[in-house]
Amino acid sequence: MLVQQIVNAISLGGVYALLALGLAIVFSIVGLINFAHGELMTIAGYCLLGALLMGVPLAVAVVVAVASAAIAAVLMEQIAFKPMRGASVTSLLITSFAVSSLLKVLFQNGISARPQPIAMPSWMTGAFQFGHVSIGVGPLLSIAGSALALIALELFLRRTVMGTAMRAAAEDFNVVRLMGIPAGRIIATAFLLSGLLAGLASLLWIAQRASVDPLMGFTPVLKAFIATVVGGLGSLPGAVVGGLLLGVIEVALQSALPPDVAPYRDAIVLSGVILVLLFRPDGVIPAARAQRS
Amino acid sequence: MRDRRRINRHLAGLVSAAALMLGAASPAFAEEIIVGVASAQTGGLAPFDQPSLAGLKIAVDEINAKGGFGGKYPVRLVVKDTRSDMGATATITQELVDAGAKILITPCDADPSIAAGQVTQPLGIPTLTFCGTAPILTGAVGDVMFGTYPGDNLQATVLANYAYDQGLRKVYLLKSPDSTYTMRLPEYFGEVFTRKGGAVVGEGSFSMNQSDFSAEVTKIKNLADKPDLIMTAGYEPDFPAFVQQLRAAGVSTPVFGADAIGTGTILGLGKLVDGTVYTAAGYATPGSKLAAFETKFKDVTGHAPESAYEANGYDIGLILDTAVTKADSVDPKAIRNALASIEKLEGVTGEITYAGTDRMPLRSVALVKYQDGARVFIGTQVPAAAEVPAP
Amino acid sequence: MLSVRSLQVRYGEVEAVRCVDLTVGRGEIVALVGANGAGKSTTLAAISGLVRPAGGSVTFQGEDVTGLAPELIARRGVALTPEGRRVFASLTTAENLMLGGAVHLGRAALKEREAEMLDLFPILRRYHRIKAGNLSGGEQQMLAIARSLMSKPKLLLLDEPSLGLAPQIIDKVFDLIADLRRSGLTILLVEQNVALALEIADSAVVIANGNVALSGSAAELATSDLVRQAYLGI
Amino acid sequence: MEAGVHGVAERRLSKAMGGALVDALAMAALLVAVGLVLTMAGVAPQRTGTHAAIILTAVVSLQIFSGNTGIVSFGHAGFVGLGAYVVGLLTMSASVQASALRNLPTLLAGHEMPLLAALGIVVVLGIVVGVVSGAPLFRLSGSGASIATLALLIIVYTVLVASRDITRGSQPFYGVPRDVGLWTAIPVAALALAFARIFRELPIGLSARAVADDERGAAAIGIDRRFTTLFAWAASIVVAMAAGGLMAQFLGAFSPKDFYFGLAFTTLAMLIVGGMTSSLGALSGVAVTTVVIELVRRVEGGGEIGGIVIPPVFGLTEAVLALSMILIIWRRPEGLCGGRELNLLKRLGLSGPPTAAAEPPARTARLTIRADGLTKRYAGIVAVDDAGVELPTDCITGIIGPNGAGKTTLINMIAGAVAPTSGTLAIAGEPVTRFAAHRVARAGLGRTFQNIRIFPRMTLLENVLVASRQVVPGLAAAERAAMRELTRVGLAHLAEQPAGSLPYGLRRRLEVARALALDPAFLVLDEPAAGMNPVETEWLTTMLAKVRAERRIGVVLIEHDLKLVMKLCDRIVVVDHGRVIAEGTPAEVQANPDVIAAYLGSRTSARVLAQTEQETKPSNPTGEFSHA
Repeated sequence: MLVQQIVNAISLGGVYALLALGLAIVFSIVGLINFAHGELMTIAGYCLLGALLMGVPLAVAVVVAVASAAIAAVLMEQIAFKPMRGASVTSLLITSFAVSSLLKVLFQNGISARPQPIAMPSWMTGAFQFGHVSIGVGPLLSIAGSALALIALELFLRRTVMGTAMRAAAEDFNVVRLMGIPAGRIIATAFLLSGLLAGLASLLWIAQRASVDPLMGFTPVLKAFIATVVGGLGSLPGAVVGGLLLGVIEVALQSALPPDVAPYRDAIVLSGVILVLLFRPDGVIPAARAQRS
Repeated sequence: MRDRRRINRHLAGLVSAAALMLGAASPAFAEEIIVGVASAQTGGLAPFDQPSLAGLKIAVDEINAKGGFGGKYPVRLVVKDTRSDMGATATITQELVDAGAKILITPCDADPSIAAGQVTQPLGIPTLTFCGTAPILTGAVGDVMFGTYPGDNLQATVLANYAYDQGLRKVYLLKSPDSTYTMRLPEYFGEVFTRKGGAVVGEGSFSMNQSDFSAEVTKIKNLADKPDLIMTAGYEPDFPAFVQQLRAAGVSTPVFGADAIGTGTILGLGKLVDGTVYTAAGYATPGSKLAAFETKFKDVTGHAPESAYEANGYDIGLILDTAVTKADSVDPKAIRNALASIEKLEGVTGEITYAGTDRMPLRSVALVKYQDGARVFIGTQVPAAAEVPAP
Repeated sequence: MLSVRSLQVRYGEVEAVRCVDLTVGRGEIVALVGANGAGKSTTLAAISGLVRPAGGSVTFQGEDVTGLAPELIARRGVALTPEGRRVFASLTTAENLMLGGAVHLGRAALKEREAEMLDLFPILRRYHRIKAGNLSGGEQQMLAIARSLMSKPKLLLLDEPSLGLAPQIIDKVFDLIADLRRSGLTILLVEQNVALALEIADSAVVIANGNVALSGSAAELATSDLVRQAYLGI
Repeated sequence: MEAGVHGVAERRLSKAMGGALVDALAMAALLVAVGLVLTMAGVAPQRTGTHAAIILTAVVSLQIFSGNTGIVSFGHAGFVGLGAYVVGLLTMSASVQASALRNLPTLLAGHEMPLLAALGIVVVLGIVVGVVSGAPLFRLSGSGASIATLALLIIVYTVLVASRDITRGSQPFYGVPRDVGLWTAIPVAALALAFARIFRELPIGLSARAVADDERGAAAIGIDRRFTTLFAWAASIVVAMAAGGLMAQFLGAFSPKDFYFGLAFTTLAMLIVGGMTSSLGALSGVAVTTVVIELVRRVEGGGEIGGIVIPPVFGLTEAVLALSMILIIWRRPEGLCGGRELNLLKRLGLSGPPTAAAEPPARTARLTIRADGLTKRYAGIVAVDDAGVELPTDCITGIIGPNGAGKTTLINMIAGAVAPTSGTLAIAGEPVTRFAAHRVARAGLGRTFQNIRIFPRMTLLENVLVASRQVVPGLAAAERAAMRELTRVGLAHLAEQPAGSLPYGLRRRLEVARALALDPAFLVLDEPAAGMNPVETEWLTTMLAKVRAERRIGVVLIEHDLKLVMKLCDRIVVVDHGRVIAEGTPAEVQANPDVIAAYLGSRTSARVLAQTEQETKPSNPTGEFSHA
């Protein structure tokens, strides 16, 4: 049972980590906590649905979905956030709330307020048996998916010029521009990456829930937000650690709390978050920021 | 523009007041009856209110084509969006009342319905919730408030009876504290089930919209006392997530649910939900009234109904038509009394009775089972009033 | 090569640079000196595009670059080594160097240039795979200069290279600047330590309160009482 | 009645408070007027008005906290909910309670209080809840605190949902008597609004705004950020819970989800639209949003207007709200009111700046700041290394050294802004090692900063007042003391201007005035002349010398302008590489070879030294710092 719960925790934490990473990448570059990140997930979901309805094979539909979230993220930046460059964190945050609520209205009235089913292939709901432990294809897929995405992202950040520039920009954006690297391209790449991560997380999320609805993005983005805060706002390793930590804590509490206390679970988790902040105001792994005199 | 609207409203008020006086003088005069609809067309309740309104509109159009309620009172629907906001619901209700509404329809949830009912109760205006199922609803407001959809306790009773009759004796209840429906329905089930001799062997909880059930599933899998069934009122996206993860973990215990899982999404789960039994307001067997409604709905709107709420919305039209016909008057109090006396009305979803209830309808509940990627109709039950647990 | 005319920069209400004129000829070192807060760094920031001038013009190689984005000015061959070094602390020395030339050079040329830089700054060779944050102040200053040079700039803007460094290290840095000049690089140097600056510069501009107080050849200024007054307050 | 209050304002109230009272009365009168119009318009408009007034109370509660402290709170909606449940429980009839809440603890059962009594209890409870829940907030600042409020929202919601025996969990909580109408909601809203208007002029409100504008600047004048934040939080929670109480009696039935993210976002949006930093902003935000919603929702249902059939577009309200919010943030980030208050008296020209108080008496006792072995290490770097200095009153001490030598770190350690790694510090014999900056300030140390830290969104007068009221009892007297310091630095004529509009040189003067308003024994200035022109520098020099002579305080300054240092200072301390390398009179220090080496680098220094020895000194009575 313990092994199984550990697998559960990693699988849930992996999805949170992807989401948190998406938020953190954008935050590290432009100082925006993008609450419309959840709507990117919803867009990916609707595009997946649309593609499947048009009879596109699953593999292609998945690519379409992830790509659409990435494009949507870049468009969102161009349309909504570009005029706000350099605004305060709070102004940006609240703009993203507004964008998020605008998109929700659009989905509700343009598509449908009702959840739309997305049929997942049956192999995804199978399970592997390892001795006493049976591990579902779903959790495995989500662990593998998150792990691959994290590795790919890490390779991108370490091995490519743009990736290196992005890590540098998170530290000191202006100096990166002094190296001749265009600001617009770095920001667009940050949003593109966050969109890709949102798309991927959306697939894993939808694989579990089998439907898309206009409001589906809210819970995951809230979790991601909590994870990034715990990990350290703007710190990429922090986001991953925060996501995994949140997954582990949620699963641990879910399995350990007696039924009478179980409804208080979220209150306990959030009190923990406040506690972490009290002792480490900048999160578990604070973001590296250039000290400017 | 606002001024003109206000003048219009005043004019409407004057006209209806004048009409009322005229109506009192000569009952044969055809007068319009305003049905105020305070519904959530946006926000969290929109998924329920939008389809309900679509169904109601079809019914009203049909009724108007025949001359209106009772064949002589043309119906005018005045629809306002509450944005799923409580304060707005109360205000909008007042506006609808001011605009001359004789009958009020409220959102698909107990909170705003109670808030609206508190405006209409002192005025004696009959108020019907679109599909609020919390049985406390009518008691909390008073004699003008009517439920239309099968109450949580009613659904739970039918399900528990069925489960017990199938020889199932041990149940695991999966609840979510996040809503009345997801919390209370399994509890009502447990109440009926234990009264009949069954046992609750465990309880679990989940947070809505949080698709990860792995910890809960692992707990269920490792229960010492294995349940014969799992009862939950979770719906989308929670129900599909739960069942997927439950089956993936190799637990084959049947899962029972309530009306909110009668959707395409759940059907789309295919073999995963084999054996899942759920309640419904009605079931469209070939040739049934409900099947006819669904065809009609598709003809009118161009798409099939997304849920049972469209049909329920349509039935509200029928209920109101029956009540006004019975009252033969547009006096709200008369309509209210007529509503309360309705007995065995044949709606498209089934039989509906208010007489002798606390205005949550005693009505037929269909039991449906998912089998091999299709719905199998089990039957329809109208439980005895005594069996239904108190709210 | 660089010509700045009537430059004016505001930070909101504050006028940091009121009116600055200066010219840098090819192959020259021009020192921009003045007290803290006089507007030296702001002038460099305006030339490099980091701040948008409120008035005046910046011309580089005959082309008006006033108010262009920093990345565009960088591509024209202007490199700024910012005050306080500002190396990317979480990146390795190699990565810092790579970014310096990434958009200017191809992959092969980048490798070649990196090798040249490591020859020029042998101390950096040891720290190739070490995070820049772990380097000492002097080493970071070397790295910052090397990073700027990676793009083979035509004009190097050096902002306070002696800041926070030990005297021996300062001497090393200034020896290096002199070497760079000998290799043909044009340099605009901002320095608080006027003696040091005048020692290696060809000409100098003294800024006080956002205005040019004095300008002339370094040799002249070094012996001028006016410099002492404007800068040292004697 | 207004005239009466105005009269009182002349005699005992501070000018600012008088203005605030008039504003408060004006806004309250406006609300009452709107109420009267609505009363005549019919029942539905009255409901809209009642709801708007309750929402206004909630938005005002948010304004009191977020507007003054600058910490955006997502948590207030949760406390509105808490207030609703408390009032609901206290006012509910016992019979409904018996059926709806069977397991209610007896302590809570059967009170059947009238609304007013229940609101009284809410106020008391609000203070308790505010203080308890504010604990994490006063330890965090900035976005960390903001995020903690978000966590609080979720916690309150979860607790309300989970406490089923008391709140009915997620089920509707019903049976609350509905006694709140327009004429209950409007007086409470007016009261809340008046409180918010007055709050910003109270010492605590001033402190909170100072903290929001510049945390370190605020600490330097003795403001305890933790206490201030906590106080503002508790006060705002009281108002939020009162709003909840009204909401409970307006709705009659509710559940926790009505006080969750939806309400949090709506109230925040309204406040931002109006402008977060003023009570007028809260009022105008609610007014504008309510009008927009009322207009748009009439259109969105569709229908026929003037013969044109408009199809229903549900969601228009939400969309318009979201769009207007984005537009406001783009175009007017400070909100519609631009963060300004009504300031009726000033607008009407009925109020001028207060008169200046008399000079404080000169200090007689000779005191010292004594630092021993102060050391500060940052990850691997030693910024200050075993520095020991003595700084007496009635003396101007200059601290000089090359850029990056550790001067500012040293000063920051003395002022409590940076905690030393080791070493001890005493002011006037009293040990203050590791005291927070605000406690050092209270011990008698006023300071300025290298990169000026004034409070840009406060007026000049408020900038100084917030400091003077730390030492002067009574706001009116403090105002006059502040005016005295403004006059001293020659800024009295700008007293009512926002400090953010000052040019650079004058900001420095303001900062000096603010430090002087603390009536400190020691005035510590970090590069006071940086960025000033010669005239301004000259003025500053004269002013400092005069203040030192008149008040006999100790002045300590870090300065790069050596001319100024040599001219002004009695003693000079030279710091290099974190160490004190020389100390003495200007002449002594200038002759010190170590100093010259530190300044000019080892190689040049040798040459300079050689020259220095050749030069004659008698021509420089103040001493000079020679140079090649």
